[in-house]
Amino acid sequence: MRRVLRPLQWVWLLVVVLLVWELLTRTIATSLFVPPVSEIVRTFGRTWFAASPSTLFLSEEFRTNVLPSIGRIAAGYSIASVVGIGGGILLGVWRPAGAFFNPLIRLGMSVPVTALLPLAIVVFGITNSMNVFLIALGCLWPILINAYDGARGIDGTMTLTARSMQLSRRRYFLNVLLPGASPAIVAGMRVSVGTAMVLMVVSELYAATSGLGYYLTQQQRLFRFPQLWSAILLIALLGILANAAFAALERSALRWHHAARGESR
Amino acid sequence: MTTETSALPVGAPARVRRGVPEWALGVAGAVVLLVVWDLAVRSGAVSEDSLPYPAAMLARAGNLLADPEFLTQTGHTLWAWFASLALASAVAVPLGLLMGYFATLYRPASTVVHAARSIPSTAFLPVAILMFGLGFQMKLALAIYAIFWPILLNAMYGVRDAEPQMLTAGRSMGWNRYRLLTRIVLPSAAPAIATGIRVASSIALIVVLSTELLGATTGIGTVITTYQQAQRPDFVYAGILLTGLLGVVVYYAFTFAERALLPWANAQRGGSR
Amino acid sequence: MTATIGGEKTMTSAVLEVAGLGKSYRSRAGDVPAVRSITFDVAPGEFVSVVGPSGCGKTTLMMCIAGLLPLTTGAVTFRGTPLDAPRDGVAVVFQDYSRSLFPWLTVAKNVALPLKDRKVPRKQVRSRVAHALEMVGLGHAADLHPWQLSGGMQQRVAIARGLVVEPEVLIMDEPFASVDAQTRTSLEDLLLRIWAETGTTVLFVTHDIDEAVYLSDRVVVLSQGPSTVVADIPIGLDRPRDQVATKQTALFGELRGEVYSLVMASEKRTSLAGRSDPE
Amino acid sequence: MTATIGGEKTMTSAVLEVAGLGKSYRSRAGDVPAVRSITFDVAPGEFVSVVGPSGCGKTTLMMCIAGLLPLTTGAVTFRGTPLDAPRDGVAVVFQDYSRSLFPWLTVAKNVALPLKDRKVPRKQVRSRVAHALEMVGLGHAADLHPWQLSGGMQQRVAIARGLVVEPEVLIMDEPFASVDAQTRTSLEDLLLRIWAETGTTVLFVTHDIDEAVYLSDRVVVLSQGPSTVVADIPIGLDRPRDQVATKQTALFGELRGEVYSLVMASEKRTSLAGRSDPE
Amino acid sequence: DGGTDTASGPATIKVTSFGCEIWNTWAEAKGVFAKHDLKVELVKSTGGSAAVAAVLSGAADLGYVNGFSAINAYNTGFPIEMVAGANTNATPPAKPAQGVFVGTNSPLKSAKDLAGKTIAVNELNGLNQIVTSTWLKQNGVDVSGVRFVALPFSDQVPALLSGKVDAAQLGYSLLGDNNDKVRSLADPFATAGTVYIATYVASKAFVAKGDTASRFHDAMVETMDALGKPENTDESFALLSACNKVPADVLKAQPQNALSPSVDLAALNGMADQMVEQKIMPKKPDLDAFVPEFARS
Ligand SMILES: Nc1ncnc2c1ncn2[C@@H]1O[C@H](COP(=O)(O)OP(=O)(O)OP(=O)(O)O)[C@@H](O)[C@H]1O
Ligand SMILES: Nc1ncnc2c1ncn2[C@@H]1O[C@H](COP(=O)(O)OP(=O)(O)OP(=O)(O)O)[C@@H](O)[C@H]1O
Ligand SMILES: [Mg+2]
Ligand SMILES: [Mg+2]
Repeated sequence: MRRVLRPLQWVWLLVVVLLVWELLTRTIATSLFVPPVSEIVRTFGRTWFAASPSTLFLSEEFRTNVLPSIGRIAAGYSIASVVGIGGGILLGVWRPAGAFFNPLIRLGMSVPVTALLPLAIVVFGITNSMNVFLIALGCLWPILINAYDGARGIDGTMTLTARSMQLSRRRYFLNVLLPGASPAIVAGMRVSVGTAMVLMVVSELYAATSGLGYYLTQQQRLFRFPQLWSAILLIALLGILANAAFAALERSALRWHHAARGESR
Repeated sequence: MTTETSALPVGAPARVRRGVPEWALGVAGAVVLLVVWDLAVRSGAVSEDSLPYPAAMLARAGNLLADPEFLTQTGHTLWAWFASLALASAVAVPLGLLMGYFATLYRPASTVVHAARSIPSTAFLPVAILMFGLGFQMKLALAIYAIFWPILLNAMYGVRDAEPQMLTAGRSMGWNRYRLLTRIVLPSAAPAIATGIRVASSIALIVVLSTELLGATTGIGTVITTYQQAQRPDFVYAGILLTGLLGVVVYYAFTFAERALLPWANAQRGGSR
Repeated sequence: MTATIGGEKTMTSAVLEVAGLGKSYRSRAGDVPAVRSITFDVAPGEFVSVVGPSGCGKTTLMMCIAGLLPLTTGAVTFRGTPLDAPRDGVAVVFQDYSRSLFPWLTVAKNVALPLKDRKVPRKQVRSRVAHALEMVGLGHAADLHPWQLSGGMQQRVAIARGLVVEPEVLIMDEPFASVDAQTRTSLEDLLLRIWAETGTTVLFVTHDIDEAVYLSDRVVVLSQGPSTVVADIPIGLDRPRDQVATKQTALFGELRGEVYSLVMASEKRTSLAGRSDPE
Repeated sequence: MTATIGGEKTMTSAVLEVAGLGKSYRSRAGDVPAVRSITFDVAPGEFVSVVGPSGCGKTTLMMCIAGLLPLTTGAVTFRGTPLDAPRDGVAVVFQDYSRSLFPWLTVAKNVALPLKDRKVPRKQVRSRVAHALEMVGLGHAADLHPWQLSGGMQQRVAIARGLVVEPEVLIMDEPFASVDAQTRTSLEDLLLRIWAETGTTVLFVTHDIDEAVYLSDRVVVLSQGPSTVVADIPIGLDRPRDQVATKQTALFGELRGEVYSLVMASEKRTSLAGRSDPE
Repeated sequence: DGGTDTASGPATIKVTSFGCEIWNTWAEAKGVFAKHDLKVELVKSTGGSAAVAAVLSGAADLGYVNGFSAINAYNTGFPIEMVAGANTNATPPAKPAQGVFVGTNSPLKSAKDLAGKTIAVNELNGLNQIVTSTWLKQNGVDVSGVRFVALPFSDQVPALLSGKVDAAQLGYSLLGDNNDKVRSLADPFATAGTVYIATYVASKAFVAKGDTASRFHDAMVETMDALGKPENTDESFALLSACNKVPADVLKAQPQNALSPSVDLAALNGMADQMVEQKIMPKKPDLDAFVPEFARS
């Protein structure tokens, strides 16, 4: 009985919120713009999940719009991670470079990526690369800054220990800097998951021929609000999924970090 | 320990930093960027139609700063930014404190929060326009939606991170739950809350500007789109530069305020004391 | 001085009576006993130390005595009335000064905290805080923040916070474990001086056998957890004590050796190689 | 045994010669001298402790000797050649085990790390790591992570990591300051045993005068910083030593008192009230 | 809010705008709005759906929306009506105002060459895409193979010139100073029949409440009449130039869309037919109820 009830602790409020929404939109607050949850869910099933096992139950719509978006997120996010982690650690360790790039980074992270959409279109054209670039750029900053802070924040004693052992640069990077900065890096990467979702949608508003953002705009232009909401629902679910996956990854990869912190308490 | 050497790569001799101060390197970085940019346009690698010469952009930035219309629109942007931050904080902080303090609330609420915060606020643009029109309120709504969650989460986590030993110390002085909350939980959550608000301040500015670019009636973003439609990339990039600088100013203002108001936050993070 | 080994209380003049105190922690896997049954008394003005192997339940015992944890069995009596919640006459100083001082308050405000809800007039609060800080030699540091002080100074602030309520019993759980050896000797002498000046009863937990012997009137030795009292040793060293002279006496060496072997014997595994101390 | 008080080196058989070592830190406000001029030798196989007031420059001195900090004046000679960068024959164990062990590596991998870039064959790495862990009594803990161990066990891992390179000189900077008193006594005896087994030269910094006297062949006392050598005291206690018996001897008490008064005298302000230890 | 006839003073109405519409600047400057007892407050909107949303939410009283979006919104069931027309396409023999543009040196010569190519339009499933699709179909091109890409007008020519898209469908007036770098394959609007490029819609409730909507329609009729008179040309472009900062002679040289303040139901039905044909709507709605009596031509 307890085992059955435990997941309920986590979800009951969500269920209440959705029920209130359903009731309101069915009774006093009917609106063509905000359909009842049940209708959104129905549209959601119809739009994204066809009943054909040959396509793994994914609809045409899902394959043409969602898969490309996921691909772009994956690519942009990966690029941002590699550049952000490498660059951040380098800047954190090599102080003059850190000072050199500091204002540019501060400026870069303060410019809304949306404003760079036209430039991205000119440089990359109407291609996947354009979306990937914008996603990567937006995700880069939190990861970079965190990797930088992480590398700077590595305990002085650890650095000294490594020096007294005469570790090679490569080993120092792989065995000390990278793992030492990883809690900060993971924190940055986690923030970036959200950013990536936002930029995926925003970058597909224009100059895209597929994708969830593209789909959103199209439905918006055609005033198909149940479809619009079903796309929002899909984005929310993807977001929850990404978060959960990340949390799981974090739990296993940073076990030492949490355990070490927990014990020092 | 000797901070002097801590940032040097292994094996490197413990060099003494001298000569070039950090800010000078920063200025050099900015200059190098402008030069590379200039060369890129000059060589034709990027068309002047899409990317202006940096000199032209800087000149236009000067023009914009002298343009009362631009300043008025900046005022609109800042007002939307400030209002969204104030409103979101006013609701999210107390709510986050409650959710963190009462274990029974924490779990169900965090599911809702994680679901809601994964939806990009721009996805709500059409709905937001319906509900709030094209003006100030719409910007406000989207910005609040975007920053509400980070503030809430930070408040929640801040509360949960309160040092148990401190709570025991409080109990040993005979404090009840309310006193523990106000005297220990709140101040120990304050640095986390401040961090949340600082992060939110950057996000809010970016969201406000983005809604202005995507469809609003006032603000710096609309100035940029106007020049975009007039095909004046020099003005467009001047506008982008100035918004970026605005973001930098906001960021440092917050960092400074945090240091002044919560001096222990840094001290706590900095050392094992 | 009363040595009661596992027996009934024998005195009514005790300020603190611990009778058959037992404590189990609840956990998923069932109840975990931490303290089995502990009985001892503390006379007014006495300095009693508690030593025992790591994890034997010393902290648990102190928390129970301070009224911070509910007992499972037995009773704690303070001046004749049962003690089951934090009480005015009892103050606690914790080991980890960095986590028991509030970094957002100045030193003076940290020390003033326990007086806050007791309707003490402002003026009096100020003078009592100043007096407590004087006692620990930190009169000049009133307006600094804890994180601006060294570890030893922080622990002195924690002591001042304990003293400011003028407690009848001061409970200290390994107060000097996190400071360096030199600072510790100074703090020990400081504590002895204050104890002599104020006449407070002190109940003192420590890992350090030298420290326990040097400071106390009596040393209570606990067994490996779930703990019971193994021995209750009166320390007949002359007062005032001195870091060099007292420790050079033969009696000190004997008492030290006695406590040492009792503690070692009460540890289940004394061989270092096999030790996996859980602390 | 050579007692050189502020004088020239008198032996050439020394494994480590510190001659006129001085070190200033650069800061915004100009140069801050931490160590003025320190001269002493360490003979092969000797156990030398360095004690001195808080902040007198002991850590700075050790870092200079280990080649981790450049000297301002003077020279450090190791087996006749100048030592100015970390060297193979010298290993360092730091005070703060929690920050010098890498929590993301297992115990075995932490210990194996210093062998990694030295082209030691895999098999040999494994056997040397196992041996080092055996020596500190942690053979069973190879696959655990540091945070799964108690403080004392963690410090033993750090010692094993120092030993695995089979150093001629083991430099230890307050290695036992962060562990509790009981664990410390065990670690002291462990260290003495290993020292006797391996014949390594040990240079040992501590705050704890009892510890310095108990462990060492010689105790070097430093003055308040910028430091010089105040005294270099041979410790004539018999070996093997014993926590109870040795400390009960009159000689121990005398030596302890001597070092104690030297350290106290070298502190500018010994009164606790005025102390504001910067550590 | 707004739009009510109050006893004192003119009715204030909020009208959405894309920027500088020539009739708005004229009506404002010449007091036409005032003459019809209206005070017009322009609020910016970026697209059809935004304007419809604004009208329904009361953020604006009149929405500036292209005809296709308006029909689409009406068909979806939104309670709106079309109270005035604005632009229609300039049909021959008038000089074409719109084009499907390619680079001057592009190998593309005709509609047929666009099969399988990428064409930039300002919004997906919007006016320009529908008209271009119709034009391509008429020329025997399989539209399903053509990629339409949404780009803001301002980015279309740069994208075209840098080869990111093969063609772009936009108005001559939006080319900026790139007239000589591009050429038009054809005016897709020329064969599309009359198309309402821009219209004004209002909520049913707003139309039903008093005669403000009707007065706005009348003001549009009067303004556009005046704009049609050759003697007003110079002055109207001067006014427009002051608004959008583009030199008046440049503006004057650009071909212009036709002005049609009243709505031709037949043309509207033709547009709806195209939408059904392109599967944007499943079936044609009854447009009679969409256009109030006063707004029809
Ligand atoms: N909250 C708790 N829940 C369950 N078990 C606990 C809890 N706190 C302590 N214990 C267990 O109770 C026993 C006694 O713990 P306690 O901290 O009182 O020992 P201690 O003597 O103070 O140890 P140390 O010498 O390390 O300070 C230990 O076995 C410990 O693991
Ligand atoms: N990186 C540095 N920059 C400037 N001054 C420093 C630096 N490191 C240490 N000092 C100063 O040098 C002096 C000696 O410091 P050091 O840490 O060597 O002393 P110590 O004897 O090890 O102290 P402790 O007993 O607290 O460990 C101190 O006054 C300290 O403030
Ligand atoms: Mg304890
Ligand atoms: Mg030191």
